[in-house]
Amino acid sequence: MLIPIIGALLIITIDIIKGGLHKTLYVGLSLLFLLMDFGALLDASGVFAQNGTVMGVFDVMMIDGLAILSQFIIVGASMLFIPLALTHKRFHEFSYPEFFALFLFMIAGFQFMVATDNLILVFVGLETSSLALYTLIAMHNRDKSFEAAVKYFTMGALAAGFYSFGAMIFYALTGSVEINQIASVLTANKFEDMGFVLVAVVFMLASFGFKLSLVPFHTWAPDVYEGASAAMAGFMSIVPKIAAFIVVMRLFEFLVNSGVVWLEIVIYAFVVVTMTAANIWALIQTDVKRMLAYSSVSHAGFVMAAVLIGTTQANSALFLYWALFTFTNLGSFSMLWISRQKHLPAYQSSDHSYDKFAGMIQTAPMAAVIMAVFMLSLAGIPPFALFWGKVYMISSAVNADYKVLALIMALNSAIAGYYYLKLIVYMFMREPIVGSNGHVYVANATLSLKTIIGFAAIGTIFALIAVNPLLEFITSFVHASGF
Amino acid sequence: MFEAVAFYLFAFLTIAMFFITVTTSQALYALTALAAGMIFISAFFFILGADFLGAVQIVVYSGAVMALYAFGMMFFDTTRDVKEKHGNKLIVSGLSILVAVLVVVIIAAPIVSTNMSASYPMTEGVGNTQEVGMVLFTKYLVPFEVAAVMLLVAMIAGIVLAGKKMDLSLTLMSDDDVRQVKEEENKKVLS
Amino acid sequence: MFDHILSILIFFPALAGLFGFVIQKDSVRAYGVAVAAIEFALSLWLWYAFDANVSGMQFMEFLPLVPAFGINYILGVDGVSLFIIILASFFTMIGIASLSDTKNEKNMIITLLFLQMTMVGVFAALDAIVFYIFWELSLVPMLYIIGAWGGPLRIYASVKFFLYTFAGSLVMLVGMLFMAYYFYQATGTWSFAILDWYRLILPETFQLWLFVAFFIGFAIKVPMFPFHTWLPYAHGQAPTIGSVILAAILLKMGTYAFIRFSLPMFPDASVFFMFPIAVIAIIMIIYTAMVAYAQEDIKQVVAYSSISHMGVIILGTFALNVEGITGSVFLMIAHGVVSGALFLLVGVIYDRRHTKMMSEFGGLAQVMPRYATVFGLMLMASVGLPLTINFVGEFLSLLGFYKQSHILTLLAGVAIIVGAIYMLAAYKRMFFGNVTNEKNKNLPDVNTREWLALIPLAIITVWLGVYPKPVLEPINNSVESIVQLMHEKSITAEAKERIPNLIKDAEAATSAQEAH
Amino acid sequence: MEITLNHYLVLSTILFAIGLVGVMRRKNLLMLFFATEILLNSVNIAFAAISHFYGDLTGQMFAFFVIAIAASEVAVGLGLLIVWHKRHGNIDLDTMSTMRG
Amino acid sequence: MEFYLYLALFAPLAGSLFASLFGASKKNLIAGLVPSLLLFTSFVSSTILLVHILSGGEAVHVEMMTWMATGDLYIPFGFLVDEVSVTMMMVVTIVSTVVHFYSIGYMDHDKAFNRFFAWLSAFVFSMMVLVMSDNFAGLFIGWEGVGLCSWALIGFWYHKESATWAANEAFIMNRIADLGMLIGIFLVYWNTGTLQYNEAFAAMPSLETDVLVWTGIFLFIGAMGKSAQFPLHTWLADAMEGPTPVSALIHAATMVTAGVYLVVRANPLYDMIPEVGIFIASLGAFVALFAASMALVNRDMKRIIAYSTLSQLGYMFVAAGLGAYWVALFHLMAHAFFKALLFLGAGNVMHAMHDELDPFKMGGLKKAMKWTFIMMTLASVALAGIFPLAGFFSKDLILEVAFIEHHYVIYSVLLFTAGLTAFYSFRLVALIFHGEERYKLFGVHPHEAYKFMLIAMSPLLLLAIIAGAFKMTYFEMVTAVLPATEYHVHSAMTYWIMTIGTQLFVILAIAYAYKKYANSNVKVPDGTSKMENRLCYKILSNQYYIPYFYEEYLVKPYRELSAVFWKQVDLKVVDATVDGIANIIYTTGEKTRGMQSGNLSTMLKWMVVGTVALLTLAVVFGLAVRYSVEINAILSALGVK
Repeated sequence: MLIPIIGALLIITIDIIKGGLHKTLYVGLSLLFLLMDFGALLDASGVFAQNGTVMGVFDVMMIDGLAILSQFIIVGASMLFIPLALTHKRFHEFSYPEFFALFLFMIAGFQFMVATDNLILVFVGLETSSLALYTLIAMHNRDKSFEAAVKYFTMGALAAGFYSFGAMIFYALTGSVEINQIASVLTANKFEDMGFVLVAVVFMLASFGFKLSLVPFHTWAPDVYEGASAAMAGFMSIVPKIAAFIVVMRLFEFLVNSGVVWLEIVIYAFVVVTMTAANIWALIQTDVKRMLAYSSVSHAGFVMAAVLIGTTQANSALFLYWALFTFTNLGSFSMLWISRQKHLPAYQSSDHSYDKFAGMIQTAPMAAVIMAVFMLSLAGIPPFALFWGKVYMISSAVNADYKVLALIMALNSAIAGYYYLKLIVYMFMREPIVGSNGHVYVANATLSLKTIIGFAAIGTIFALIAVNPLLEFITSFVHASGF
Repeated sequence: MFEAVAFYLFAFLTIAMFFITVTTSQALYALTALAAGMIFISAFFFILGADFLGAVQIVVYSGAVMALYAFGMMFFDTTRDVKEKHGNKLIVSGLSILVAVLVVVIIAAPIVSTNMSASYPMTEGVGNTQEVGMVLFTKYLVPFEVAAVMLLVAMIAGIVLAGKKMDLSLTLMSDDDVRQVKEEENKKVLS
Repeated sequence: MFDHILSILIFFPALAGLFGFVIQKDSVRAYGVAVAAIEFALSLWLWYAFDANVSGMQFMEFLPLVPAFGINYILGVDGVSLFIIILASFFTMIGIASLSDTKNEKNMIITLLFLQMTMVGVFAALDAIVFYIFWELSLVPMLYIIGAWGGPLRIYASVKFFLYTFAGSLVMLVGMLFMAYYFYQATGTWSFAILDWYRLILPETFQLWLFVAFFIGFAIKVPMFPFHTWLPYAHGQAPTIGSVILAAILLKMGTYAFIRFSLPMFPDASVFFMFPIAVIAIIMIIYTAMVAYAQEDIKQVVAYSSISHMGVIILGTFALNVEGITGSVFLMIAHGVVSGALFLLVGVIYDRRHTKMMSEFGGLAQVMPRYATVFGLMLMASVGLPLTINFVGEFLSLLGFYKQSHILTLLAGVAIIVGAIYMLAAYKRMFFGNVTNEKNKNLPDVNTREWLALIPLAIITVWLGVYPKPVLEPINNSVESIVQLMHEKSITAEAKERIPNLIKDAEAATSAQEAH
Repeated sequence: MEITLNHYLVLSTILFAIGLVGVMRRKNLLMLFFATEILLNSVNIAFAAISHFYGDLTGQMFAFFVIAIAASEVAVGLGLLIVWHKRHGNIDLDTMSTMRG
Repeated sequence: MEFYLYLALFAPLAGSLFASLFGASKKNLIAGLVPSLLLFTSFVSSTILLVHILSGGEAVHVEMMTWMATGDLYIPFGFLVDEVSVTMMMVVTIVSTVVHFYSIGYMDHDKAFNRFFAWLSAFVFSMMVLVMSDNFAGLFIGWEGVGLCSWALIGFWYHKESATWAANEAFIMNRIADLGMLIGIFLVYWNTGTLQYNEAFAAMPSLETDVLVWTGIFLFIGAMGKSAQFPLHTWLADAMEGPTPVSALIHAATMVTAGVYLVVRANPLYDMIPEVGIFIASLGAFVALFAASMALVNRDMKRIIAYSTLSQLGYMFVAAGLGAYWVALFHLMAHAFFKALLFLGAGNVMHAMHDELDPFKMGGLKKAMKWTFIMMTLASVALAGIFPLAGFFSKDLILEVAFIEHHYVIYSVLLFTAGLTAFYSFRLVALIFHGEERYKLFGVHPHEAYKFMLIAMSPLLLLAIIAGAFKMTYFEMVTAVLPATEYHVHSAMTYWIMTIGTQLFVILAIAYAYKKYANSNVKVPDGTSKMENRLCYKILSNQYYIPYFYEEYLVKPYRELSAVFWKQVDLKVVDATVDGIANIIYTTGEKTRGMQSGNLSTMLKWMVVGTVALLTLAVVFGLAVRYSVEINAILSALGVK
């Protein structure tokens, strides 16, 4: 995990020594370091495969299956997202070397966050990455992005408050800030201070509900997604959430499993409400990016179910789902990213309003087809990537006897179908609006962006093949780390 | 006895200060009240024998943070009071009261924490600061480092955001303007 | 090569479709016809190589997909699915061949080829998840066809079609997962293989719930009353080819799935729900027939009529005896042919007049006698006249269900009356009387391209009506095995009593013969 | 009268509540940040108290890191604040609602 | 023999297909001739078969191929030529051959000449299938086939609204009956396990009675439809919209008698259930009278004959119902001949009068068309049952049967009807051929039909006269398969009284008819005459208001109900529900999107609200847990659980 930090420092120093270098250099460097990081992870996973969970550095660091898997997703996703900086058009943020430095810092932060069960380190890592993230959003340098950053930041500060308060109560209850100790102490005294446990849980829920954008803590999500650049939005829809999920899993699952009925009910409510409400709001959006924002909120709710169910299958389902979700969302957001114009045409209400894509099949058939594939995958149409995640998740719900939940999940995907379909309808069945020519949709495209999209597309379409090895790998890791 | 007196005194003061902070309509008052409140809090730390923490509190908050805020406030016209239109006072006040009551109710009940095992016991005699140092650089080394990184991030962020380049948008500028900007930078670096 | 005939049948059109992208616009039609023809030839080969005496699955293929979760790529056909597959390839062929000039034809043909992949896949799949994949995937091309080439309401219609079916099939998916879970509990291994599920005997309560879950998915697809309202829109808005494929093949997925899933897996539930479903079927038959009678748009008439016929198919399916099920399977094919032909015929007149309102026509018999003749033939087939393909199916279905309930069959039999009413009324309005509308004065009669599509259909209609044996025999064998399986699996006494035990009967018959 | 842990906890909760109230009713960004500071500080008191009464240093550690975090938040927050002010000349929350729905 | 069987069966089909080759092209004599000749060959081969049967050869039974086979069901295309079917074959082939040749002349000027012959031969084919099949399914094929052809031929002039309407009415009414038939077939199958006549009837005695009763009833419902028995009779009169040869062939000689044939064919069944037989007989008697009464006042030549057909069918059913199957069959045959003759004669008259149908507008035609006059008079005499023409033998026999079976009510009804029959048929003759030439007012110049048409009709004439002579031979032949009950009145005395009495009664009726209508002061009724305003006249001329009733209380409601189902139920209820659900979801979104006001402090408030809500929950729950003991105590004190 130190690797990205080193990388970031290197980038800064390079900038100090000789400024004004082209962004490609920094992208290259970041990629390089992320690659090394990835290699290190592979090594670590090998170690884990041999001798289980490792506690390191005075038992603050913890390398278990969850940590490794989540880091795979984090680093992998980052590697896929960083090349999106190599746009055809010039964007403000990429002219800063600091951008890439912050990016790497952020990733490091997330890695620390997931690789520990010490609430302090979690907090610090969380804040590190968050602060970096706020800045990255703001650096897009448009009114909307500032607004987004401010909103995100302020609510983040509040969430931080909640987090610390929650941690405080846990500490007060158990005299420890390490999750496994908290767990052991609480189970030892049979949750006699249930009231306090619950209070602590409430505050934790609030803060992570914010990170995971669970209704009603989701309000930042749509605005921030809209304000941030499409690439950043896509990144946000994946990496911070998986990190948060890991902590939530560590923190809540022992509670759910040790029969804290209240928590079970509350999370159940969270799952259902988040899925449904987000879907309903996504229906009425007029901007694709905003719609995707709501949709990823709803997906988060969907995955939250895994925490509720808490069986090994469910947890593996979480990782499977998220891995596949990464590809799909990467694809869809990069599609928006390459179609990004600098100035809004008259007939367009917002950056990525639906009518921008009207009749795309006639002006840019290939792009339209790819976009459609991503949409279908998000809707959970087989055999595209997300279908397998959905199936496995619902199945885990079924197997844990959450029949109604399973049904709700299924029907929600039906509702979700509508707004994904809406885009397809626009692309394939509407007549193109006057003046829009095919170039609009690839205005921002470069080879690297196209490569990324192709990568995502392949990952989405041929997920079928990848599912089995992925599943086995994940399940073994999750099982080995006792979740 | 002394402890009690001190506690109540400072408790009252802190509450008052913070109350002012959140209610006053004068930015300046708010700032000063906040600063005062922070100092009073550090007092608690000293009472609780967390000298190091108290010191840090004073230094960081009343020093750095307040300085930052003050610096920030130079940008704005601090004399005129900030007019904030509150949509529906009802909700706000209602909620606030509810919150306060709830939280108090919850905590009012005594916390009986049995089988509490202090993982890092304080040994009497040894100064608090040393102990803190010990723990900080052994157990909490990693968080410490990360915190360092975090501060670095914050610094960079601050610089970037407050920096000059942020008020012109390279995104929307034409190419030659951009070139011009770049040349200026390079000059800066060389000189 | 022919070990993998089914995979070839499934994926050949899709690959061809991919290649289609590079074909030049004007010649893509010929390409499409060629591909479809090859596909059809392959499917015919399948029929030729199919051993009618084997009642089980044939041409089985196995390929592990997600062994960790028991999902495998299993294919196979029996008498039930064989002919629907052939029908699918056949209709795709004539559909493309008779395609009247549409805007960006290329997309249309490529879409059709993909659609064909999904259709064949659904009927060849023997693994629930694979089945589900094709089942869902089939929505997408149809969505595009309706939405892109349809009438004024096309987007509403297509989205409605998609979401309605999608919602239903998601419930079905949950059902499948339950089924797999029960299987896992029973055997300790994950499996979605239908043939494995056949071996699983479920307690009745489970059966009931699962039956309902599956039922929702299938019923919407069929579509059964009251889930049918997407169909008129879909048909009314879809282009001719769309309606043809939809009516001929896609609707059959639902009824096919009943026979493939619901009956063998939940025999007791099937018996339990037999009468409710029969009542629904009767409502479908009579109610939709009356609605069809009230229509002003000839295409809507045909659309509602196909709902009505679906009712008969369902009834036959839930007769739960060999006669009924065989009849319903045959009626699937029959209805596929006839309604497909009818939609083609509607398309013919639509191409000429760009309206489907019956009030616009009248006296067409004078202007287009050949057209009138073919239409009449298909109409009589749809009315269920003996020696046409439909009669065999309807007769057997009703005959089969008569075993279960006299009075309900009497009600269902009203089908042959009400069917005659709306069909004859429509025919009268369109073809009889004098030519009142100037625009109809000199319409060209059926042209060669349309003959190309219509003649084969007419031939099949009569041929299979007179000599259904070659089709009936394989169906019969497979159905017998299914019924026997149901009888053996059934738990409740009523089910045992309702579902005939063929072996016992056979013994009884032989002993009776010995007695003579 | 003995000052117990509870006194401190109650105090910190009261302060926390005050902070929340501030967060809710403040429409001025700067003031809002003040409120968030209050939140964190209130928690700090509790941590210190707990660690005192348990004779355990972890609490102080936590408080320490909280302070650090608060500080860095201030830095970033101010950065954003300044940029916003540069652009719009005000720091009123009600102005920043261009994105809705 | 099989060869002849197939020849007899498929020659008409060949003819039909041949004619249909010319379907859409313009008139072509070949298209008319070839089918007629093929039909003639069919006739010849039927005759050969008849000879074979007469010469004591056993029944020809072939099984061509399997039709349907699934489960235990096995239905072949099997054909059986026994005494009964050969009789029918003879009737069908003779009449149809005649009609074909006749039509060559009759349809001379029709531009759809070819189509006519295609359909006509198709009809003959289906009729042959109907009578020759050896199982119920095959019977049903023919049953539906003739229905189809009659639909096509009634609506032959499809530009006429009335024609197409009548066609559809006929088809649908037959369908209603066919449903009954189908159910009957199902009953047969599920109870006997087969549809073959011989096996099924062999199995029947072992079944309990009520099953048999139901089977009998349902099969008879089928028969009622085809033979236009009350209440399914209205279509027959309307069917007269078709070309006259069609009426002659289908709606007089062959198709309408299919019902009788069915009952005769199923005699083993009906023998076992006499109560149903009685019902059939009484219904037949009723229809005989009912139809005759309507014929009294009708002013449409063809309809009058149609009603007489109806009433004669009633006679046949009486015979069949009383178990005198051979008598029924005999009357069927005789009736076929003279009724077809009557119709063809009417066809000539129509030709002469330019499709004028109202006999009141004719009169005195006997000068203009002598031959037609003779033929129609003789046919009417036969119909009236005057010795020694065919009608006498067959019809009086039925009367005797009724008498001997001690059904005196039926007997008297039939006797009375016989009088009526005589009256209306001679009323017709008188109006057309006697009296003064009213047609002059309408300026038409009648002319005799083509020679060869008359020649074509002559065989029928011959048979109408001499058919009675074959009674005994026929009896010996048929009774090989049908119950051979000789009907002899016990005392010769009563026999002679009966016969003579009947004859006198009939002759009186004829005389009255002549007196009333043959004189010169018959005017074209203009609705003013006293008689026309009588209630009974109105009732009769409106066919007892039955068609009106059907239109008002069945057809209209059905149409309106359909409209309601579509407009109200389907669109406004079923579909609206679906869309409603979607709308609810959508509008919820629209309503709640206010939550996302985009205002930061609102967002913060939401966060706090969420937290507080959770806290409240937590507190409640926490307290509940903490004080669970006390709570339970209180609850139990309160008596809860």
